[in-house]
Order: sequence, then C-alpha cells, then structure tokens
Amino acid sequence: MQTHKAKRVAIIIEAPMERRLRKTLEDAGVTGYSILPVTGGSGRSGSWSAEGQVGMAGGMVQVVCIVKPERLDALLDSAFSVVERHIGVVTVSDCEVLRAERF
Amino acid sequence: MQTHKAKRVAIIIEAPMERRLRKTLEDAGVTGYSILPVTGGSGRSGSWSAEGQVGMAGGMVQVVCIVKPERLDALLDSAFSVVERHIGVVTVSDCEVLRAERF
Amino acid sequence: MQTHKAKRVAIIIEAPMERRLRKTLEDAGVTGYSILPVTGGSGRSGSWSAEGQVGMAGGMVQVVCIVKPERLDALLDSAFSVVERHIGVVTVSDCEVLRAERF
Amino acid sequence: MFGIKYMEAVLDDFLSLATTNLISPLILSFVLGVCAALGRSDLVFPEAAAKALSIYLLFAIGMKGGVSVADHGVDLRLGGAIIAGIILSAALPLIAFKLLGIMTALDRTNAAAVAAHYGSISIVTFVAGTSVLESAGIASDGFMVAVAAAMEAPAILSALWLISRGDSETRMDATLWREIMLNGSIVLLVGAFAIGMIVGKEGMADVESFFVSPFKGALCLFLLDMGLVAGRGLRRSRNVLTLGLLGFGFLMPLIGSAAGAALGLLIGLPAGSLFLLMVLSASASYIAVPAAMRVAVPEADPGIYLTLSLGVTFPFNLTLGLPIYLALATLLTGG
Amino acid sequence: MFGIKYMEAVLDDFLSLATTNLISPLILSFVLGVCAALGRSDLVFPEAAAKALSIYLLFAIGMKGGVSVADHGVDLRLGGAIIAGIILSAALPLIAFKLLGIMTALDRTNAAAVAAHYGSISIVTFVAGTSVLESAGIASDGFMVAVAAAMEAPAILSALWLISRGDSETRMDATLWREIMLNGSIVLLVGAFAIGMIVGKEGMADVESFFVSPFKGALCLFLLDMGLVAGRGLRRSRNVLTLGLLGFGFLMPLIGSAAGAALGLLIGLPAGSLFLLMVLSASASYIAVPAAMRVAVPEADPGIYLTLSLGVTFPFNLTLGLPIYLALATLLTGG
Amino acid sequence: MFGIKYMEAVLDDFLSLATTNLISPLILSFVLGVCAALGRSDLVFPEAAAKALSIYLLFAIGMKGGVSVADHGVDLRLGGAIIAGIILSAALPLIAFKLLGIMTALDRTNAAAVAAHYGSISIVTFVAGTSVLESAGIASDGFMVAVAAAMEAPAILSALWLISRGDSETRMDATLWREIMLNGSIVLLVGAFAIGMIVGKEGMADVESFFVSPFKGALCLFLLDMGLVAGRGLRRSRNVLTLGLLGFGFLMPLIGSAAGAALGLLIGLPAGSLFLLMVLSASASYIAVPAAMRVAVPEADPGIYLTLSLGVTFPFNLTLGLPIYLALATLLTGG
Ligand SMILES: Nc1ncnc2c1ncn2[C@@H]1O[C@H](COP(=O)(O)O)[C@@H](O)[C@H]1O
Ligand SMILES: Nc1ncnc2c1ncn2[C@@H]1O[C@H](COP(=O)(O)O)[C@@H](O)[C@H]1O
Ligand SMILES: Nc1ncnc2c1ncn2[C@@H]1O[C@H](COP(=O)(O)O)[C@@H](O)[C@H]1O
Ligand code: NA
Ligand code: NA
Ligand code: NA
Repeated sequence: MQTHKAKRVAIIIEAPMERRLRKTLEDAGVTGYSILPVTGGSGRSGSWSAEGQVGMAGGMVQVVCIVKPERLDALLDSAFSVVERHIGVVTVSDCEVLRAERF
Repeated sequence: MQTHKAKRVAIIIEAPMERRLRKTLEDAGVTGYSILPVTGGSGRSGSWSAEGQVGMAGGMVQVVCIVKPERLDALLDSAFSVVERHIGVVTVSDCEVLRAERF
Repeated sequence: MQTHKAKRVAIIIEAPMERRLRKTLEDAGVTGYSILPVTGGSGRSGSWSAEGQVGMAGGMVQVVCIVKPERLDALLDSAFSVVERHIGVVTVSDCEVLRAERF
Repeated sequence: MFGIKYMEAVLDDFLSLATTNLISPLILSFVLGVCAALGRSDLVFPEAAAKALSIYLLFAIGMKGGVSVADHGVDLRLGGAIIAGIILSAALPLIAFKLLGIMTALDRTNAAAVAAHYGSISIVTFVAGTSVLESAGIASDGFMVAVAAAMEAPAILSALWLISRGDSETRMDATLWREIMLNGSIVLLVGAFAIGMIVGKEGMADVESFFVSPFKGALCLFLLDMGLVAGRGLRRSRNVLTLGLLGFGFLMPLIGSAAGAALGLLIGLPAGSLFLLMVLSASASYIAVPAAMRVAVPEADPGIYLTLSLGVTFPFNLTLGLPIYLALATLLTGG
Repeated sequence: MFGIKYMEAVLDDFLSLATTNLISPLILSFVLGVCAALGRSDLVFPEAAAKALSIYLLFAIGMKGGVSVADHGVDLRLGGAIIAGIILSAALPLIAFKLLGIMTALDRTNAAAVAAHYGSISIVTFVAGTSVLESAGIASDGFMVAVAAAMEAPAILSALWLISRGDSETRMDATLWREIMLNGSIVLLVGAFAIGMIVGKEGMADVESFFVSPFKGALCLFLLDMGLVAGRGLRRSRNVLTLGLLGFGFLMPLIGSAAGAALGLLIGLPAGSLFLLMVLSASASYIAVPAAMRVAVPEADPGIYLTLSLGVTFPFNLTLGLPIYLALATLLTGG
Repeated sequence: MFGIKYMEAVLDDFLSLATTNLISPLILSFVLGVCAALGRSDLVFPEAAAKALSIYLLFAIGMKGGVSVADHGVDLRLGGAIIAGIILSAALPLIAFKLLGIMTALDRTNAAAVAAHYGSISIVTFVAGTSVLESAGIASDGFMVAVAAAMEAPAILSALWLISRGDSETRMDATLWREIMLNGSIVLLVGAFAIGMIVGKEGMADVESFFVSPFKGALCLFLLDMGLVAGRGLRRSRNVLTLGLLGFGFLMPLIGSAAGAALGLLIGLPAGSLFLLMVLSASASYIAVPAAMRVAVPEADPGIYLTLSLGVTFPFNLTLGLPIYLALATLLTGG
C-alpha cells in the first residue's frame, strides 16, 4: 500500500481551553484534527480523574492533528500561542498516511 | 527491558462503520485491536462534536492495532477496503512492544 | 519551534488494574501520565465492547506517559511488574516534545 | 355566508390551538435549547443522558400503545393503517426527490439521501403529537405506534433504488438491511408495544408512576436537548442552506401530511389517528436514516440531510406543523 | 389422598405464580433485551445510564430496608440472618468447586474463580425477588438488605483459599481487600440502609415519589439493559459453554437455594425473608466478584465466569428460579 | 430576664432546626458520599449522570421560581433584590481578598482567584436552602432564582480587576465574557424561569410529577455525588489546606451571609427570601468560576480554589450554615 510521510501532533490541554485551541487551529489553516476524551491523569499539579469532578474545569482533552511535514511549524506556533500559559502537553511524532491528498 | 519492533496503525472512521471495520479486520486475521472514542473533530466536511448529536451517525471512533511489521500490508489492504469510500484517516507509525509473542 | 526527544509509552490494561498501575508509576517517580478510555477491542481473549458490560471488570483503559528517554527503562520495569500477569499491551514510540523541562 | 362563518370558527380554533401549543412547556423547552445553541452557550446535554431519555420515551410510548390495543381489542383498521404507512414511507421519497430536482441544485446522490429522510419518520415529532392530542382531549388508536415502526425503513429502500438507477453504486447488503430493520428504536417501539399488549392495563398500573406520570416532564428535557442539537446544527451549517433547500424543508412536510391525510381518510381513520398519520408522513428521520446513509451512501453530505431534517423540518413540525395538522385532521373528519 | 390434593394445590399455586412472574413487565423487559441482543440489534444502553440506574436501585432498596427496620425495631433474627448469610457465602464456593470438578473439565484456577461467583450474590436478582414478594403480598424483613451486603465478600476469600491450596498464587493484598469490602454496591447498600434507619418513615415520605413509586418502572429499564448484556455475552461466548458448564449453571442455583432454605429455617425466618435468603444463595455475582478476580486471579478466563453467572444463572433465576423458590419458601414455612 | 429567655428559645429553635437539617436524607446522602470517598471506596457517579441531574435540578428550580412569580405577580422588590445581589457578588471578592491577605500567605493571583469564588454562588447550596425552607414551612419569593443567576458573574469581574492591578495579566476577552454570561447554569436557570413565568401554574401542572414531586429524591442522589467529589477533593488536596485557608473557608461564608443579611434587610426582604440571599452570599462557586479562572488566570492553582469552595465551604454551608442562616433570618425579621 502506498503511504506518505506525515506528522502526528497530540496536544493534551484543559477542557475549558478546547474551544480556543480549536479556533486557533482553524485560524491557522489546520482543518483536520480529532478530539479524544481524557478521563484522568497526573502531572506536576497532582493527579485527577473525571469521575471526581463537577463542571468541566478540571478535565482535559487530547487533540490529535495529522499534518503534512511542511505544515508542522505553522501548527506548532499557533498551538503554542494557546498552550503557552497553560498546562498543555504537546508531542510530535512521525507517521505515514494513506491518501496524502487529504492532509 | 527487551522490546521488539512493531507497527501501530490508527484508523479514525465513522461510528456506523465500526462493526464493518471490526469484522473485516477479524476476517483478515488481525485479532488484536482497541477502540477509543472520539468526541469531536474537524475535517473537510466541517467540524463536529459528540454533544451536538442525536444518534451515532455523526460520531467517529479510533481503532488502534499493534501488529508485527510483516503483517502490516495485509492489515492496510483489508482496512482500506472498508475506508475507501469513507472519510477514515489511516496512520501508521513505528513502535516497540514488550512481549512480542502476543502480536 | 524548539523540540526535544522523548518517549511515548502507551499501556492498555484492564480497568480494575488502573489504580494499581497509577500507584506503581507514581512510586517509580513517573509523575506525568494521562488516561484515555477504551470502549472496545479484541485480543486473544475474544472481542468486547463497553456497552455490553455491567461493572467495570471487562473494560480496559489506556495509560499514556511521555518521558525523557533516560527514564524509559525505569518506567518499563515498573509498568511490567504490574502488567506481567495481566493482559496489558505495552508500546513505546519516539516523539518530540515542546518544553522539555516539564518531563 | 355560513361557509365564511365556519371558516372563521375553524381559523379561531386553529389559532387558539397554535397558541396553546406554542406556549406549552414542551415547545418552550425546545425554543430555549435552540436559543442557547444559537447564542453559543456552553450548555450541553451529556450524550449518554440523551440516549437514556430517548430509550425511556420510546419504551413508554410503545408500551402505552400496546396497553391501549390490549384494552380496546385489535382493530380491523390496524392492518390498513400499517399498509398505508408502508406505502407512504416508500412513496414519499419519490415525491421528495422530484421536488428537490425542481427546487434545488442537489446532485442525484444527495437528493436521494435527503428524500430517504422524508419518507421515514421522526419518533420525537410523533411523541410530541400524542402530547398535543392528549392536551386537546382527542383519543387515538394505540396501534399508531406500530405504524410508526413500520414507516421507518421502507423509505431507505426507495432512496437506494433511486440512487442505483443513476450511475453511483450503493453499499446495500444483508448486514445493513438487518441493521436497519433491527435498529434500536424499531426494536424498542415494537418490543415495548408487545410488552404492553401482554401485560395490559393491570400490568401497566405497576409501572405507571415511572412510564406515564413523569412522561411529559421528561419529554421537556429531551426537547431542550433536541433544541440544542438543532440550533448547533443550524449554526454550523447555515452556509449549506440555500433558499431552495429551506423552501423544501418547509414545503415537504405539508405535502407529506397531505398525502398522509388522503390515505388515512381512505382507510377511515378517526380524527386522532388521522392526525398521527399526518404527523408521521410530515416528519423526517434524523437517527435511523442518517446512520444508514452513512454506510450505504458515504458520498452524500450529512451536513445537508441532517441540517434539513433536524434544523428545518423538525422545528417547523413541532411549532407550526402540529397545530396545522390537527386543525386539518379535525376539519377533514368533520370533528 | 389428602397429600396428593395438597401437592396439586401447591403445584397450581406455583404455576400461577410462575405465569404471573413470567408475564410481568420486569421479566418481559429482560426477555426483550435478550432477544434484541441475540438478534444483533444495535440497541444499546449507555454505560453511564446503566450505572446511574444501578446506583438508584441500590440506594432505594437499601433505604427501604433501613426504614422498615426503623419501623419494626431491630429484630433478634437480624444477627442470625447475617451470620447465616456469611456462612452460606463462604461455604457455597466449596460446594460449587466440587460440583465443577465433577461436571466440567475446568482447571483448578478457573473452577475456583467460577465458584467465587456462586457464593457471592446478585443484587439485581435480590431486587427482582423483593418485587415478586410485593406482588404476592408477602412481607419480608428490612434487614435482608444487610444480609445481602454481608454475603458479597466472604465467597471471594473461600475461592482464593482454594486457589492457594493448588500451586498457582493469587494477588491478594490489603489494597484488594479494602477494594472488595468498600466496593460501590456494598457502600451504597449499607449507607442507604443506615440513612433509612436514621430518617425513618417520616424522612422517607419526603423522597418517596423518587425512591418508591417509580422503582418498578426503573427496574424494567435496568432489566432491559441486563437482558442486552446477558444476550450479548451469550452470543459472544456460546463456544465456551460446554454441556457440563450449562448444567452447572442451572443446578448450582437450586443447590444454593436449598442450602439457603436449610439455614433460613434453622434460624426461624418467616416466608418472605426465607425466600430472599434462598434468592441470595441461588444468585451469582457478576459485578464485584469479576472485578476482584481480574485483579487477584488474572489467569482465570472472564469469558467463562461472566457467561455462566450473567448468561445462564441470572436469566434462570429471574424467570424460573424466583417462582420455584417462592413456592418452596411458602411450602416450607407452611404459609 | 426576658432577653435571656428569648435567646434560649431562639437557641432551642436553632438546635432543633440544625438537628432536623442534619438528619434529613439530603444531608445524610452527602455525608455518605464524603465518607465513601474518604474511605477510598470505588463508588463513583458517572459524570454524565451527574451532569444530567444538575440540568434537571436547575431546570426544576428555575421553572418553580418562574411559576411562583407568574402566580403572585411581579413584585417591586424583584429589582431591589437583583441589584442587591449584583452588589454583593461584586463586593464580596474584595472583602475575601483582604481577608485572605490577613489569614493566609497566598500570592495575589491565587488570592484573587479564590476571592472570585466567594463572590459568586453555589446553586446546589441554594437548592438545598429552598428544601430547608420548605420543610420549615416558610415561603420565599420565586424571583430569588433570578437573583441567583444575577450573582454568578460579577464576582469574576472584581477578581480580574484585582489581578490586573498587580503585575500579572489576565486573559479576559469578549469570548470569555460571553462564555461566562451564557454559561450553562445561567442559561438554564433564566430560561426555565422564563418558561415558568409563561406557562404559569396551569402549564406546570402538566409536568409536576416530573419536576416537583421527585425533586427531593433526585437532590439526594446529586448530593451523594457532591459528597463523593468533595471527599475525593479533600483527600487529594489535604496538603494544600493550611490552617489559615481552613479558617477562611469557615469564616468567609459567615461574613458573606452577614453582608447578605444587611442588604436584604435594607430592601425589606421577608424571612424566606432574606434567608436565600444570605445563602447565596455565603456560598462559593465551584462550577462557573473555576472554569473561568482556568482560562483567564491559568497561573492560579485549581487545587486551592476548588478544595476551599467544594471541600470546605460547601459542606460547612450544607450542614451548619443553613440552620444558622435560617435562625438568623427568622430572628432578624422578627419571625
Ligand atoms: N508526561 C506526561 N505524559 C502524559 N500526560 C501528561 C504528562 N504530564 C502531564 N500530563 C497530563 O497533563 C495534565 C496536567 O499536567 P500538569 O500541568 O503537569 O499537572 C496531567 O494531569 C496529565 O493528564
Ligand atoms: N488531519 C486530521 N487529523 C486528525 N483527524 C482528522 C484529520 N482529518 C480528518 N480527521 C477526522 O476525521 C473526521 C472526518 O474528516 P473529513 O472527512 O475530512 O471531514 C474529522 O471530523 C476528524 O475527526
Ligand atoms: N494488537 C493489539 N493492538 C491493540 N490492542 C490490543 C491488541 N491486542 C490486545 N489489545 C487490547 O487488549 C485487550 C485484551 O487483549 P487479549 O489479552 O489479547 O485478549 C483487547 O481486548 C484489546 O482491547
Ligand atoms: Na415522513
Ligand atoms: Na449465591
Ligand atoms: Na457567595
């Protein structure tokens, strides 16, 4: 099967910031991403879990974008402007995709 | 710790196609996969979020398979037969696994 | 954007083991991880899905840790002590992170 | 002279009916949801709660229907009504498809996909219809629930036939067919109907304070969520809504209800049941059919068919449609 | 002569009881769920809704028990019943283990894991039992809820002891022990029981229209979900079900109920409570014990123990078991 | 002499009130939740169910308020009460900020973030307050629901102003402002209030057996979950709770309620409404404000503000606060 190089960017960020991150990504021309729920975790600010919450203030979400390598930097710049003061974890890894024309 | 090379295939596809994809994978001899919920996203067909839905028609799921490198092509071929006309996003990346005998 | 090498460890394990894995990781000094829900899957022990369950005995969760490369072995050792007799799937892959000081 | 007086009385009736309907807690909850979504409030209904509520509503409405049939005996009209329903479900997509060809620029695939929705039904609109009937104190046949179930699927077949006559192919297979026939809402409706028929009034008494008394209140919350969903859908897809599509979304339910009225009169349905058949014909699916289209016709754009059925026709039926159909049904049966 | 007449009367009673039970909305809802799952309908109950319903049911049943104890004063039999329950829970796994050795080819670990389930209890079967009692107009002691809670855990200890006598090791530690003793359903049952005892009838009046009147209807929906789960489990695991296992799944509840009856008579329980102790002994756990086994005995196959307890014994108890146990309990107490 | 007798009578009243409150199913459910969480039971309430319950409670309380206003006509005091509420919400953070400066070592940002919570309100405390009023048979004005809604947001502005006077910057923009003003609970409260005003007593009758009769029972389950959340929060964050913070968490609600009492008397509120205004002033937000702080002041530590408002002040108000405020309100209005 013919595959093409791409980058997978995963951003874990506070749920109340989801809307802003989505908007920023869309403004930066990143049209493809998916959002996965995160139900718990641990970090410098202690550990948490979705069941122990009222309201969404404490929750996190993971935003996953698959992008062409050449669009990585623009994506990271715009994402960073949102997560900068926040606790978001940003990872980038290599991957291959089918149907490169979609990215 | 002793690790072994493997491939991680992640397929994001419409929820109503989940059953078919599962069946196709199982028919192709891929016995190991996990399904993760996707609660929102954006793509060429616009942006969506699970809360804004009635019925599952609009939702997506992510299917993750860890396979031995030599079984990658068979997996991709069978997965592609399902996603071909659909909006699925298929990514492949390298990884290492513990306990290779399980894959 | 300046990025730094890191490792992404993903562990899929039975939900009733989540607490133990968290504790073991924390005891081993791994303070950063996130937990993602898994809603179905298939493996040597057959296929399952979260909707067909009462109680959590049958469910799985995915624990994702981003760590500095030099801390990978300690993490794997401690994780393995938990998953050893269990059905957990452990994968390791390379990634890059922003803000290395956080890991 | 008399004719005009009569029409005036009918109009008065209709207006008071429309007002009662529009200021009922049900419709107001829906409107609140739409407004909250249009104002981009972060109010959301958890998906699981919405699904649970819909299971509750389907079970309750199915059981009530069954109990009422057990109570009044099976009526000869049952068979006629079900056949009428199947014919309507199968035929309306053909009309809708033609109308879309005239009013819009949709390609064959998208037009057929939209048409499928209008042949099938929206069970929530049906439930709201039974609430309106109840408030108006008009009886209806319990078996109309079975008619609703029978009308879910035939429309899909018609649409797939329309598509296969063009050059695109559809992914219709036995699996999909079983999925459609055994989709959750059909199974619940028919199953609860059967349970109601078996346990009868006596068995119902046991569970009445769960399935009957709180029903309307639960429907309020569900309509609040439907309003949120419809409003969010509208906001997101306003750009796909051309004037032609919008017009279709308002016109087609009227045509559907007229067709329903014609067949209903033919088989001699009384006012209440006639009204419900009109409501079913006027309503458009937004659960079963979209899921089937996603699988069978992935090329069709969900943005179009979901927005039309959920964002345009559903609110129209709920607010203006119901009183119109009820006024007509009473008029036509000389009630 | 008289004896035969009497037995005929008892049989008649039993048959009418069984019929009433089988055509109650509760059982029919369960059957609907099983059928939908076996027919591979896509009907699913959201996990969150099922959990919420079970919290509601546990809280309601616990509170009712507490209120009833507050009302009638603490009975001397309370202590006896709890001790009987603990003995049953600890002893039944030993019997089940032996029986599995005779009837099936399961290895030691799997047999012990299965056995643990049959010593412990299914609270939903208990709740359904109280519903059957209520319909039959037979009173029972409020403290039976406490007995149910007491029977959850001892069986696990017995099973782990069985395993540790073989060569495999189990993962039993203080953490697991605390998890078992403070598992959600025990905490809810005991907590709500205590609340009921404190607030009494008067406090209950405030919340009756939430916890009492809609109870049966809510139980219907929950049993619908249980039916879906049981049916899906059966479909997925039909190949693990050998004839021997199947036979065990039907036989063991009968043995359990007999043991329950013996101890219950010994401590002088009246008909209603005797019936409930039999139900508890006959029922098999499918929530607390599976979770504990997953941690303590990961080598045991969940496909076997879950399928047996949820797919075989639970439906058996719900449909045929309950009327059998009730007929016996009435017979034995000369009711 | 007389004064002491009177005080004794008041104290008696207060004690009996406190006892009634403490042994109500509501508070006991909360206590059960706290204990389960502190004992590390795995009892959890599914997130979706908790959200659904809170939507139900907000809708019900809003609608009841609206119906009551429709019933009694709009009162002149409505305007006064809303203005009083806004002033309290805006001013209390300033007091809280000062107090934190004296009692704790929090930096400016964290102190301001905590202060914001105490100006705003906890709607669950308010709902529990209305339940206490009902049990005590004291009437209150329906419009207090609108006052509750009006008090949600001003506190956030005050806190952001406090922060911006220091050197750290906040992320306040139009988007956040809209999010705060149109957050789910404000929209639900105000929307349901409006619906209640439109449909009045008559429309309410239709949905009473959903929104009114089961209300208290549903509140029990919700408080059980709140107890679980509060307990878990406490366990996780016990190390952030210095003595100073703890003292603040108990003292500030008393100060808030005193301020509420002063303004309430000034505008002539009768006992019931005065009590509710005191409750609103005493309570601290744990939904709307934390979400806003996460966005606007990410540097502030959620562990501090959530633990204080949810783990300390909420339980305090629920158990001891409510009877204290009610005794004072009756005393002050000479009731
Ligand atoms: N190294 C990591 N790997 C995966 N997730 C992390 C990591 N560090 C933090 N997180 C997630 O981000 C949240 C906030 O992290 P922190 O700001 O460090 O408290 C945590 O609760 C986790 O859900
Ligand atoms: N580049 C991408 N990265 C991650 N997810 C994507 C991407 N493109 C599409 N998706 C997901 O696939 C769905 C459908 O994509 P599309 O067919 O492009 O509208 C989106 O709503 C996303 O959930
Ligand atoms: N190769 C794999 N890739 C992804 N997930 C897997 C894989 N193998 C097993 N799993 C997950 O682990 C669970 C248990 O696996 P098993 O022990 O093989 O039955 C499965 O139900 C899947 O959710
Ligand atoms: Na229709
Ligand atoms: Na048992
Ligand atoms: Na306040």
